[in-house]
Amino acid sequence: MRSLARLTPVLATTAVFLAGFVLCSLAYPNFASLRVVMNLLTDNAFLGIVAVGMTFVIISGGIDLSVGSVIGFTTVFLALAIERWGVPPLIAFVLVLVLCAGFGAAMGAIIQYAELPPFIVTLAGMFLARGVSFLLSTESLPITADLYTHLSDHALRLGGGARLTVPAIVMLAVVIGGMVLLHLTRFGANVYALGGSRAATGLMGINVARSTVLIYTLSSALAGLSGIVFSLYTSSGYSLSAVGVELDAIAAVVIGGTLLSGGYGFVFGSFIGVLIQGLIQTYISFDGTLSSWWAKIATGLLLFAFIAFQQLTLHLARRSRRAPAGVRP
Amino acid sequence: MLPTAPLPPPAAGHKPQQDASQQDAPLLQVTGFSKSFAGFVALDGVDFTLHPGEIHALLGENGAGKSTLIKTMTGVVARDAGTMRLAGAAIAPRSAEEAVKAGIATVYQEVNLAPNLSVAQNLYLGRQPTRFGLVREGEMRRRASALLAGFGLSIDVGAPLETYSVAIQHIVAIARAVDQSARVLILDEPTASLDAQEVEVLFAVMRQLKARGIGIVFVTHFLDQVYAVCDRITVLRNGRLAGSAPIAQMPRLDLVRLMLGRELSEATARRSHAAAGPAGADVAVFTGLGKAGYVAPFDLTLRAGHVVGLAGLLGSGRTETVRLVFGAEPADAGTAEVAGRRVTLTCPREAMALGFGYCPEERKTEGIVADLTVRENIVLALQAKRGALAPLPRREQDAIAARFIRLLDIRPPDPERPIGLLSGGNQQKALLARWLATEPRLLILDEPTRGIDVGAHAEIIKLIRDLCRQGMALLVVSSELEELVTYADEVIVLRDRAHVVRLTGDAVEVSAILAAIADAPAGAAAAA
Amino acid sequence: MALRLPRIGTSQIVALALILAANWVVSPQFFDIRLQDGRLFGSLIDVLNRGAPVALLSIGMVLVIAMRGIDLSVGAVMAICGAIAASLADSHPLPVVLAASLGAGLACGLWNGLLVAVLRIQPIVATLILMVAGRGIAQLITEGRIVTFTSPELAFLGGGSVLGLPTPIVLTLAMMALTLLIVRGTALGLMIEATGGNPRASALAGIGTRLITVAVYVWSGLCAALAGIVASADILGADANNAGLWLELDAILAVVIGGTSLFGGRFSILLAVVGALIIQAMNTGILLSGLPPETNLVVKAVVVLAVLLAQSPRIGAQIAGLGVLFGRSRSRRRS
Amino acid sequence: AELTIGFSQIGSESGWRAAETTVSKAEAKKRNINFKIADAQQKQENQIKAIRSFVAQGVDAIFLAPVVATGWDAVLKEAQEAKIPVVLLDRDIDPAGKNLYLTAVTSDSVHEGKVAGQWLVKTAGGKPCNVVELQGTVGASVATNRKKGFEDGIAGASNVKIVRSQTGDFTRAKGKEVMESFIKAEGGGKTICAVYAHNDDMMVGAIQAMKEAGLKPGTEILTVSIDAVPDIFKAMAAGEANATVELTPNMAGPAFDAVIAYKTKGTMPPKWIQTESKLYTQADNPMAVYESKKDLGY
Ligand SMILES: Nc1ncnc2c1ncn2[C@@H]1O[C@H](COP(=O)(O)OP(=O)(O)OP(=O)(O)O)[C@@H](O)[C@H]1O
Ligand SMILES: Nc1ncnc2c1ncn2[C@@H]1O[C@H](COP(=O)(O)OP(=O)(O)OP(=O)(O)O)[C@@H](O)[C@H]1O
Ligand SMILES: [Mg+2]
Ligand SMILES: [Mg+2]
Repeated sequence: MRSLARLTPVLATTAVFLAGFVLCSLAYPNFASLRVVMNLLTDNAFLGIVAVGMTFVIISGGIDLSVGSVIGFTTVFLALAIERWGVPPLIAFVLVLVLCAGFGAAMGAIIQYAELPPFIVTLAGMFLARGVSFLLSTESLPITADLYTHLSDHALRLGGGARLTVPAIVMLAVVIGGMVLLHLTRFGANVYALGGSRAATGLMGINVARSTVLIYTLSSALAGLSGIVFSLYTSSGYSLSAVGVELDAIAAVVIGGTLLSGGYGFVFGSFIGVLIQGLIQTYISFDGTLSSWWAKIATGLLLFAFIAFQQLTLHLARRSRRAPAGVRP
Repeated sequence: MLPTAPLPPPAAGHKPQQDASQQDAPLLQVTGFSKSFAGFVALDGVDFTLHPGEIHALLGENGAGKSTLIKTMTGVVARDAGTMRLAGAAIAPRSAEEAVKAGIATVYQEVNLAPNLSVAQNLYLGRQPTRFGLVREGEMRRRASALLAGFGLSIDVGAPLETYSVAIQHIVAIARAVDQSARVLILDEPTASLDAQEVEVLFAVMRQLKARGIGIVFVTHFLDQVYAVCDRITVLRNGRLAGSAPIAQMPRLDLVRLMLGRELSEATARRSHAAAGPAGADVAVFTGLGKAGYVAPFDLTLRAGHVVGLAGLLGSGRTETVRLVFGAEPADAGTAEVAGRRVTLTCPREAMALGFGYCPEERKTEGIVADLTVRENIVLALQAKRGALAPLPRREQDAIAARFIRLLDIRPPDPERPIGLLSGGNQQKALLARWLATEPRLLILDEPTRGIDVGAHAEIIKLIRDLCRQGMALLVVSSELEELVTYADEVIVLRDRAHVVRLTGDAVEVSAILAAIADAPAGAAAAA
Repeated sequence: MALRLPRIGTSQIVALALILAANWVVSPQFFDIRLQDGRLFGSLIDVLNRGAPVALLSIGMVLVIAMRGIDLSVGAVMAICGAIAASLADSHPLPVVLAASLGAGLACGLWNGLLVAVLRIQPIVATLILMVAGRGIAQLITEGRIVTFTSPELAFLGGGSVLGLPTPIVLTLAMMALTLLIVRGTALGLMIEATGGNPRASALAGIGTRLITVAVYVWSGLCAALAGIVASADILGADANNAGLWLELDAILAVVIGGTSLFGGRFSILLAVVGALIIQAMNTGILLSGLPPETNLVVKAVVVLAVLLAQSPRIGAQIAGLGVLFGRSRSRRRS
Repeated sequence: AELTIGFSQIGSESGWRAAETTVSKAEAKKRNINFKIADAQQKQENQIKAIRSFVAQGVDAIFLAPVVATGWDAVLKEAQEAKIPVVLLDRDIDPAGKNLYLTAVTSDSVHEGKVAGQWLVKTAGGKPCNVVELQGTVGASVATNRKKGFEDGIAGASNVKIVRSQTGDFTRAKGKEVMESFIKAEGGGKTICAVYAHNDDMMVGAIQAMKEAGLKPGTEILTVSIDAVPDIFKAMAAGEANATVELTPNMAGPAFDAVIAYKTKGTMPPKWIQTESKLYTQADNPMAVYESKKDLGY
């Protein structure tokens, strides 16, 4: 019973998402189609992947502001590697993942050993990754490798114009993998423990340093993977791509019921958080009458509505639970 | 003073006359440990020897350096000097992880578990049973339940640890350490938040481990417990080794003298009920106060110059009761009358405006503000009561801090030290000072002597009596019944979140309280 | 013997000095100051003048962060208040313009505060809402264009000077003094530090944590409004699209460089402002250096990391440890 | 039946962009077209999402003002599969995607820079001229192109050279800040002969900086910038700015006409409908131009 109660935020978020989808479908006849759902998955694939990494970081009590820049760096690096330096795409993927993982490990190590707040270390990481992509190239570079054309053409056609694309499949795999890693392994338990109490985790004999480094390594590596997906999605590399994605990812994670102070949260919740953000944007583009500013205001208001509704659901759930069960068994 | 405290049965194969060191090789040998914090010497060349199959008491006043010695031994705090040998081999763990790997399991003084993880995860964090890299949740829970059953605890091990009281959290921490301990088990004040029954369970477990040849370091401020289970005593004073001897060579009075460096003046003399002052005016009257699912409705009258004690098992609803009284948790039934006026209490501020004060039991999460200095922590409640716009002049703050540091003997007596750097017991004293500084009409104390050394213990009890004599009304939650009966005019016994028995006057006896807690007719217990 | 740990602050001052020295190396005229139309003129003045908006933001932000919060909306609030000021400037007297603009900042802060304190939404998301919507509101006011004005009174707040000091610097100093007075002259500072350090304990000690939470967000909104007015007055127009864009990150960075923990507790307004100056000194240095703009971010990242590493408690402890070693060996020699 | 056209607009990062949106709406209304605008807030991913959702909604045509040149193949293919014509506005995309859109109504931003450069070479008239350059956002294709075009424009004149170049992010505030530093780094501005800014907004900021430093823009220091927003004409009228190259906000008008012709008569429009990059100087009656432009939503 009480173990189930921990799921309430995720359930609330999911309910809110479904309700939102139904409302949109009522408003626009074309909305409730498989195509729109699949678009939601494809268009938000890169965000979904970073959000999984971000979930680990936030649950451990940290934050990673560098992910957007790492995506940008990845796309530029891939474009240069594949088009200019003639590296085969698959090898370029491995290379860039190793680079990104190393970058994350370095940030984790600084956070751990210099005892600096993650917010600032990863902010510097954000500057650095973006800056390095500028140094690599300020132009947008097309990627024409065969693999790219194949992969972007390759999709499960589900009828009605709906396609389950490679990016969407990668994201779903990452979400499932993330759920397994976070909820079913020792590493996952350590992540939660770190968020619950860093000092206590150390005293319990857990190698805090290794876990911290691993968490940021994971986040950056997933950002790299997200960058690969992004480059597939756009078949290009561009130093300004994915600006501000870190905030979208953080918002998705938090909307998904994860506490920013650490210790609580679910990968699945973040996935729903991503979908909610995608839903808001799809709604706004379906509406199409909103000027730039009204679109921003509407995004803010919808965000507020979702969060307020979520708080309300949680509040009601807690109230109904507390009365019979009490504080202790 | 525990009525049932027997002399320790001579452990098998252990003759008190013979020093253990001559008998077998030491298990853990610590030599010349030193540690200073920013110029403050917390440990100064301490030696310590632990033998296999020995329960070794590590004693000393608050701030003597016990916890620091333990943390330097396990590598959590880096030591400045000293060497350490485990079973003859030199070791130098640099982190708790390395200590655990070397075979030293520790329960640190503050509950140090992850509050958000389930009980089972906390027990097995880092060593969960896995298959193909995946944690076997079911198996882990089964093992966790079995392990806790050994401590007489049957709880939902899937629930987050924080939903349980500190006491249960402490038992979980002990269970974790016991389960891990390969050679050495270190327990830093494990009994501070346990009641007599649970202490007995813990002792039973400790004796079993001892029989298996495990060496146990045991820190406590309860001398009865020392004589109940320990084989040897080491005493620290001001960061130095004050003495070490087998238990038989260390009678109680010598021990206290060794700890304090002086005689203990009239430690805990028994209160004479006749001496209690006349009942003063009603300070607060609660009728039918309660909250569904929290604590059943109760009546409670608090009078000036009277002490009402709350007794009960862990989780019986004592803390809940006082939280309702203080308005920290809004009641959903009943009425409150303060100084003859009907009031509703919905938040601590309102209670404070009425002259209430509440010293909570969980000092780390609800008491201290670790970053702030001792002075700031002491004046915090008084300042809140005056309001933000009427700041206490610095001179006045200094005077208040100095007065309470002297009165309660807070050590080190530096008001500008961040309170988080004080030892546990001294933090507790500063919290008491915080509330005394507001000069409350009604002071609520939840486990006021937890983690406090013998010397300070006596001081605090004296203080409670003095306050009472000055006309303050007191509501005290305590698990230490012998102590409670020395000052309480009235004791209310709780069971299952309900007030079940009220004892007044001469009926306030340990045996009667125990009987009420145990749900036996009071007469039967008294007769027994 | 007093066991007080050394008060932080030296590392920030040293960092600022080092960066200024570096600027002097890349641009020898860096410290040249002359009087131009009754107004001090020079790169050093530029650092102070250009640093004013972030310094203003950081004055509000440091209080929010000390309360364990964060305010991502300040950039957007700057845009809103700047837009209001610019659109009213030519048709209304200055007091009305200021009242409207500061009032809007106050309202924004109140909104954030209520979301955090009453609805208990996590600060980062609560303020993210206004960060997104706020810029929209600002653009709504200006309809996406740059609204220009000619009012000399408002222009004075950006380009004027008092006793030779550019007005933005004077306003920042005034705001800093006022905030210090309010926070350290009363017990509010202590209460903020206590609440940030341990909210549960502070509530039990009778501190009105909710009210203080709302108050710090309101103050942050007010500071952001002032920063917005300064930014508008500076370019004689409101650029709702770009005013204050990403400045929230700079403000947070300034606070952290100023030694205030993102986990709340102890704070220093003065050092937050020093942090803002460190950031601006670095930016100005980059502009003076003549390096290609592609390198800006890399330089910034390296400098920020260097400043932070120099402040790291670990590294600080090691330096202190060296001191102890040194002291000890000396005393040993004596004995 | 009336046409429904979806427009994936970049955002509203500048006054020029706002004017483009306003003008497009007005042009759509003139032609009785149901016009849907999706604002991408400067993000390519948002533009792709918007195009996808236009396809899902089954619009008749899609206008796209691409934020970058590359990365449109996949999504444009989707539109093509759904038989929805796409028209590029204001910026071109990578050559590989040529067959994926109907036509592009754009200005040539390299050409704009070149016009600006050539004007400067002519105006400097052989005297040595140190130019400081205020670049647009690092990485923005317009900034890259306008820089390249300008360099082409001054390539033949060895007397004109760029001595300093920094990004002003296309904004007034940054333009002013960067210009302040340039002035200090160039001996109080004495060695600066001309300022070239990638857009007028930065130039307006830079003019302010020069005035505050006691310099006289427009006379002591030449200015040339791009976009032709109303405020630069005010400055020209006051003699504080010298030249600007126009980027017309009316890209949608020709695009609508092309789509209507294509839909109703099947006429294939040319692949590139280039808009004019007209140079304005103080001689072109700036106040009159200002009046004509000031209500276009800049
Ligand atoms: N991290 C620290 N920094 C500075 N001083 C410290 C630190 N940790 C402990 N001290 C000081 O070292 C002394 C010894 O503390 P310690 O916690 O070992 O005492 P203790 O014997 O365990 O007391 P108690 O019975 O109250 O738990 C205390 O005066 C304390 O203030
Ligand atoms: N609403 C609440 N918010 C925060 N903490 C609470 C709340 N209610 C109870 N607690 C804490 O949870 C614990 C549960 O109280 P518990 O059942 O242990 O009461 P008790 O009879 O006082 O037992 P104990 O012997 O542990 O003091 C207490 O430590 C109390 O501080
Ligand atoms: Mg201790
Ligand atoms: Mg209790």
